[in-house]
Amino acid sequence: MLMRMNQAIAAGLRDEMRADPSVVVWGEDVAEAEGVFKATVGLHEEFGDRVRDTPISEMGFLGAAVGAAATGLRPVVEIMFIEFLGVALDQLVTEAAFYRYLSGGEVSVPLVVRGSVGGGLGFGAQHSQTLERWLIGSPGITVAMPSGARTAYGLIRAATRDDDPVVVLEPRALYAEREDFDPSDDHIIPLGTGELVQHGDDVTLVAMGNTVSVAKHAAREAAWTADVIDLLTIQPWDRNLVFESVARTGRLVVVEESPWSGGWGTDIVSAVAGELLDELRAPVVRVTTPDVPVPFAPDLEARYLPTSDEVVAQVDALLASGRSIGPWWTREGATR
Amino acid sequence: MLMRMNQAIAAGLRDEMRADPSVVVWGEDVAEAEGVFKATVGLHEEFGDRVRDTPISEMGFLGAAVGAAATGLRPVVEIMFIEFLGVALDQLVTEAAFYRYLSGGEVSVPLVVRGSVGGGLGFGAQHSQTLERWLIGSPGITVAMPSGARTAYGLIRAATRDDDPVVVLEPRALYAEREDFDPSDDHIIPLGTGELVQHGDDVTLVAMGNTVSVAKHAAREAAWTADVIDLLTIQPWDRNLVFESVARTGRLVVVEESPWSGGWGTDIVSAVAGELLDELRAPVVRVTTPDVPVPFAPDLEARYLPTSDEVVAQVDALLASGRSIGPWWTREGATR
Amino acid sequence: MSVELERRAALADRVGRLERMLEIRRTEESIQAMFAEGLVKGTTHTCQGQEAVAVAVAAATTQADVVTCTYRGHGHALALGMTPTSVIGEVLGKTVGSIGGVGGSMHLSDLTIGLLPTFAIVGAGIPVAVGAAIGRRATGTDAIGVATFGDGATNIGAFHEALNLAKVWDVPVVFLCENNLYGEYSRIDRTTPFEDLYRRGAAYDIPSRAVDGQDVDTLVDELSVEFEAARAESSPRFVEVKTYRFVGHSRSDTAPYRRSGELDEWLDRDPIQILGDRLVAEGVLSEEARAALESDVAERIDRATDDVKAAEAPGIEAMFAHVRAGSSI
Amino acid sequence: MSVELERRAALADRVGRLERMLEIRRTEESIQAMFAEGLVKGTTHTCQGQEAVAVAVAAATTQADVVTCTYRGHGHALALGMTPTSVIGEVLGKTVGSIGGVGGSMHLSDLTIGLLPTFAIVGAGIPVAVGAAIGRRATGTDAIGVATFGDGATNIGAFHEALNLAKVWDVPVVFLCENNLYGEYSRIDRTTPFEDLYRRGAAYDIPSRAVDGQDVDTLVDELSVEFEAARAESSPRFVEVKTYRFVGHSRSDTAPYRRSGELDEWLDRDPIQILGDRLVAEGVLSEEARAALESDVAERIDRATDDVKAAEAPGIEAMFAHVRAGSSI
Ligand SMILES: Cc1ncc(C[n+]2csc(CCOP(=O)(O)OP(=O)(O)O)c2C)c(N)n1
Ligand SMILES: Cc1ncc(C[n+]2csc(CCOP(=O)(O)OP(=O)(O)O)c2C)c(N)n1
Ligand SMILES: [Mg+2]
Ligand SMILES: [Mg+2]
Repeated sequence: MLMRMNQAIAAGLRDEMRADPSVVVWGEDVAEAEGVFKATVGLHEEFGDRVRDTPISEMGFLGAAVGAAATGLRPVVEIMFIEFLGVALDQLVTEAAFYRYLSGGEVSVPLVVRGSVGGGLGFGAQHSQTLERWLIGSPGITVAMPSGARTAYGLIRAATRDDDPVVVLEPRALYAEREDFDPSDDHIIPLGTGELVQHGDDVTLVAMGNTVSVAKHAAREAAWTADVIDLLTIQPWDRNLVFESVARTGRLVVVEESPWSGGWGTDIVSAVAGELLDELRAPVVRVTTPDVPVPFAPDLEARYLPTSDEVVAQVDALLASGRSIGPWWTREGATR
Repeated sequence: MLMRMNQAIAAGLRDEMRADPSVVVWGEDVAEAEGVFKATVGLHEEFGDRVRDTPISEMGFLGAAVGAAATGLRPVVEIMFIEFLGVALDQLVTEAAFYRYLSGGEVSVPLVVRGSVGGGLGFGAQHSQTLERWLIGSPGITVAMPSGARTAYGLIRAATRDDDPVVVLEPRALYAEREDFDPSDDHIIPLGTGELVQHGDDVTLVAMGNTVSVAKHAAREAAWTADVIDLLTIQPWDRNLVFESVARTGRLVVVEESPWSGGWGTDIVSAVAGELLDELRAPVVRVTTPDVPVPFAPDLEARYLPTSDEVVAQVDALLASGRSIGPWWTREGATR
Repeated sequence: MSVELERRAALADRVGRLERMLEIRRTEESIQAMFAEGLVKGTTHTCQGQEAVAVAVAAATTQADVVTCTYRGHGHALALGMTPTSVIGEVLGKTVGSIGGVGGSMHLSDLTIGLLPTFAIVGAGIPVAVGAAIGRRATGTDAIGVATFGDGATNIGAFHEALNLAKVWDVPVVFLCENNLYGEYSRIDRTTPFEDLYRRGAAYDIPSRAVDGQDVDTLVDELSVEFEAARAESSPRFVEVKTYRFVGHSRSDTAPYRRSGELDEWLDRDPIQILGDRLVAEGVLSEEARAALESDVAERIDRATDDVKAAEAPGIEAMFAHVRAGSSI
Repeated sequence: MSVELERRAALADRVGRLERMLEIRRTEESIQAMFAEGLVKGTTHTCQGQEAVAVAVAAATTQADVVTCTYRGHGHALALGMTPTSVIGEVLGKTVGSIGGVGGSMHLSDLTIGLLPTFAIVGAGIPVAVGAAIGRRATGTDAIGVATFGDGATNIGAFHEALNLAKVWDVPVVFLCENNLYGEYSRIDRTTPFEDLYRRGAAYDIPSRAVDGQDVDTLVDELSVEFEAARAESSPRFVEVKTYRFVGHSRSDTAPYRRSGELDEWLDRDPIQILGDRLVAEGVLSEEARAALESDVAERIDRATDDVKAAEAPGIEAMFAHVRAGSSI
């Protein structure tokens, strides 16, 4: 059935709530208003009090979710825009992430944090980042990011079933995107596994969230062919899938909607540089956003985000000269 | 003069406060008690109200510091243990970091955040991390980390003079370490510049904070010789210094007190893999901590932290076989 | 004197206040229309119904005072003196905008009129206003800080920490809560134990009171008393202003969640109507003059809107400037 | 019934409470001695002087209730039933410790006795207790949550957000503030507008009161009333317990910042002395029995300390276990 990503998320939550009475959904305006992004439509009506609106108190309700998760519930908490985690990060990375360890394995925290992320919609500097870097490196936390309705449904269901904290970063620009699939258990996506969504020989394009369509488009347009990997989970990420592909193509280009500094691709590039150096036929390239706040002006925001043209330009250069041309802003003379 | 690192920090703050009446120091117990780590000794006595104790309200006093910095003061705020930033991160990375941009250049935020970081002292999982990853990738924020008294003095002074937010991450284990130098303007260290602290030919060891002594010790003990770089600033980091050295040695080992996932070395490894591939004679290696909470038991904490033995083992392998042997915990069979 | 400061000065006069409230109303309407037309992406939060609060805050503060406000900041910016072109320009992402178009609707700024960059994170501006008061005082002025925020923001930690800090440090800052009864789509009774938020000031021993936000005459007087008390005693005040937004929370919100009849009750207390009627009744304004004022303002905003539409979008250099000192492309 | 639950049950008896307070006192003294000897790295926060609070909380809660406490948690853990070996073992980083030695002094945990992992971040446990009450209720029990925290923690945002949330959601949780007048090295008057912190409950319409924390008899009664009210009405309560720590904030602190005479005044209200004297006066205990109890406990803690010193340190596998489900080396 044709579904928008926000509908797929609601469907995933609905199916988990039907299957397990311990699943509850909390967040600002997720119940009566059915979510600012309409990702919880129908839940309050069907499940009543298990779906609750909260005050504007991220530290309070995220902390409460940690306590509820530690005592038998499976809370799914919505952080409307991922930046809001900046007022509540402690509860996720310093408390929830460490409970299993700091209880000698007695206490688990089956908590899901859903946060909308990314640019492209004109929300400005404080409502457009992806910020997975606040979570990567926090032991015990799984971080996933869907690329459309089907993967959102599959990841939300897997996240809700997981016995450790899972953060699902939902690209805001995809909520309204439609995809055709039939929601069912078959679509549950094991956390930590990526998908090879396009096959090719010349280069491996690793993408996630909004950049999956960018990479696919680039690979379709170009003179070369590419393996396009939708990573789906960035912590832990699918080493086998990436390594197998890069070993075959000998070239890696990571397409990230995250800054040049500290972007999620640095983990992947580092692992490849450490273990597949001999297989590499060209430098490893990252197509990222520049290290600037997300600009509002539409033309600038479009320029800020990774484009398929840039991906094509980078791969063309790798194949032509075996050298990387560097990110577009350095080519245009940006200074730090 | 022989100085402990905490004394050097107090001296740096004292010299800046004497030079500029707009410098103020705020934090929990930094005034009358002169700091939990004694890094503000003498300041309240000499500068009175310019040095203030705060309630336990990191969001409150960090936010107040942002407002004060935006209106003409140069606040230096102490976050006793860097983990406490988890209750106040918003003010630093979502507010302070964006003000210059979101005011069209009118408002600058000359704010310094000092936070104690790192392990080795038995403070346990929630008081022993470095967490630079929460800051890297936030445009506009400079992140520095001293490796001893002299560099702490030099970085604190440079940070206080900088017109943008600077975070100085102070390795807690070094507060009591002595170093001989004469505090003066000559010791101010320009932010963004590293130091080549040891010269060699076979490998470039890039270290920061606590791992600088680890890398130096390894290079002294080993059969090979190494360039040892004390990075000092991780955002922005000293590209020229690192690239020049790696281009010469052809081998890079980053020694990080940060997790395998998302550690600060991934930025450096990624840049090198993207631009110096042809110069590399061996895979790039990262010596990091494992992806686990910092354990308390002394033997475990010692094992958790990067050791010079591990650095030697890694470089030995690179020189012998040209292959990387992987981190110690994978050699011992750790599962994710 | 800059045009902004002249506009600020114009609020000394009651007719000037009426004119500014009209200007705010028309500006917000123009912005909403452009969003409806699809001319703008993203979101916007307008303040129809709360114009008197913005105008009274600007009228009761001095040029040295510093104000922090939220994403719902167009009214405050205009009241403090920012031009409609600058506000609309920023909302549309044009170079004529307050910060050149890189911010958008939630990000206006002009410290020369006392406005710090507006806050898109609920509560974030509250402690910042405390620090701004400290910063201004350090430079020898008798300035105060004014933190404006909503009812929903009183449930976030930054509110609590800021009020406590201001009290123990004796900071001359006024915490001004615009209680419009809703936080996004949730009515206050579903998120907060009681509606009289001024009561929360007692938890910090901060003198606190509630005032009506629809009558700009009384509001200017009441706020002036509180602002001057904070200024003179160098200590914080908490003022709850009872008001209401006549529109939805943001661009697309039709506010189906309102209590029935509530909107109509509040529309009867339209701040523009109240002051306009009174000025006419007092003979300060003739009906004709009032009508002329309304059409003048409407025309002015239409012109500003057209100018902005015709204005330039920022170039690539705007994306790299002001990231840190000296950054550029 | 586990030894922990038996220890918990022993608090039904007043002599059992005296014995537990003595045990807490001796355990803390033993821990401090080992830090002084340099046997342990890191830091520790002991609770001498506050023993009655820990014992009363444990005596007034049921097994299903969930308690969150802080880095100053040894007393609460012992009162809830954790053995001295488990507490001292964790402090020394041994396998016999509460979580096998990977946590240290600030990290004790045992949910079978209602103790969630103790919190090293000020205020973090307060909202967690709210959620724990919700979680327990969802499983059909009539359990309550009890958040214990200090006076300094009432200035942090998590406190504010948790109390508001508990009130609007009608959560059966008791916020129990151990007001020992100091947050680290700062006396309450320098960080907080007033000392009677129970007054802060009014900002959330939560029934609030202050009680004496040195007389365990009255304290158990008062807490029982509040706990049962929260349980029966499924609504929050705020209780400020007036107490004092007889020692410094942490291992090395000699507390030079105390008001002169303050310590002596409070030492006159030693909870162990108060209950011991009363039991003797009432003829419940003979002087001999009391002396015997004291030496028994002292011996027991000495033995536990020696056992722990002789116990094994955790192996490498402990570092990789329990990071996430199934993790190992
Ligand atoms: C920390 C944080 N949480 C949530 C939001 C999303 N949000 C934006 S406005 C708003 C409602 C604020 O209500 P109120 O404080 O009453 O101000 P009003 O919008 O009524 O002016 C919310 C929840 C945010 N911007 N920041
Ligand atoms: C968020 C945070 N800020 C600061 C600290 C450092 N710290 C540990 S205990 C403490 C004092 C807490 O005082 P109080 O709440 O009164 O509890 P007490 O120690 O008196 O039991 C401080 C500031 C911390 N652990 N967490
Ligand atoms: Mg409101
Ligand atoms: Mg205290």
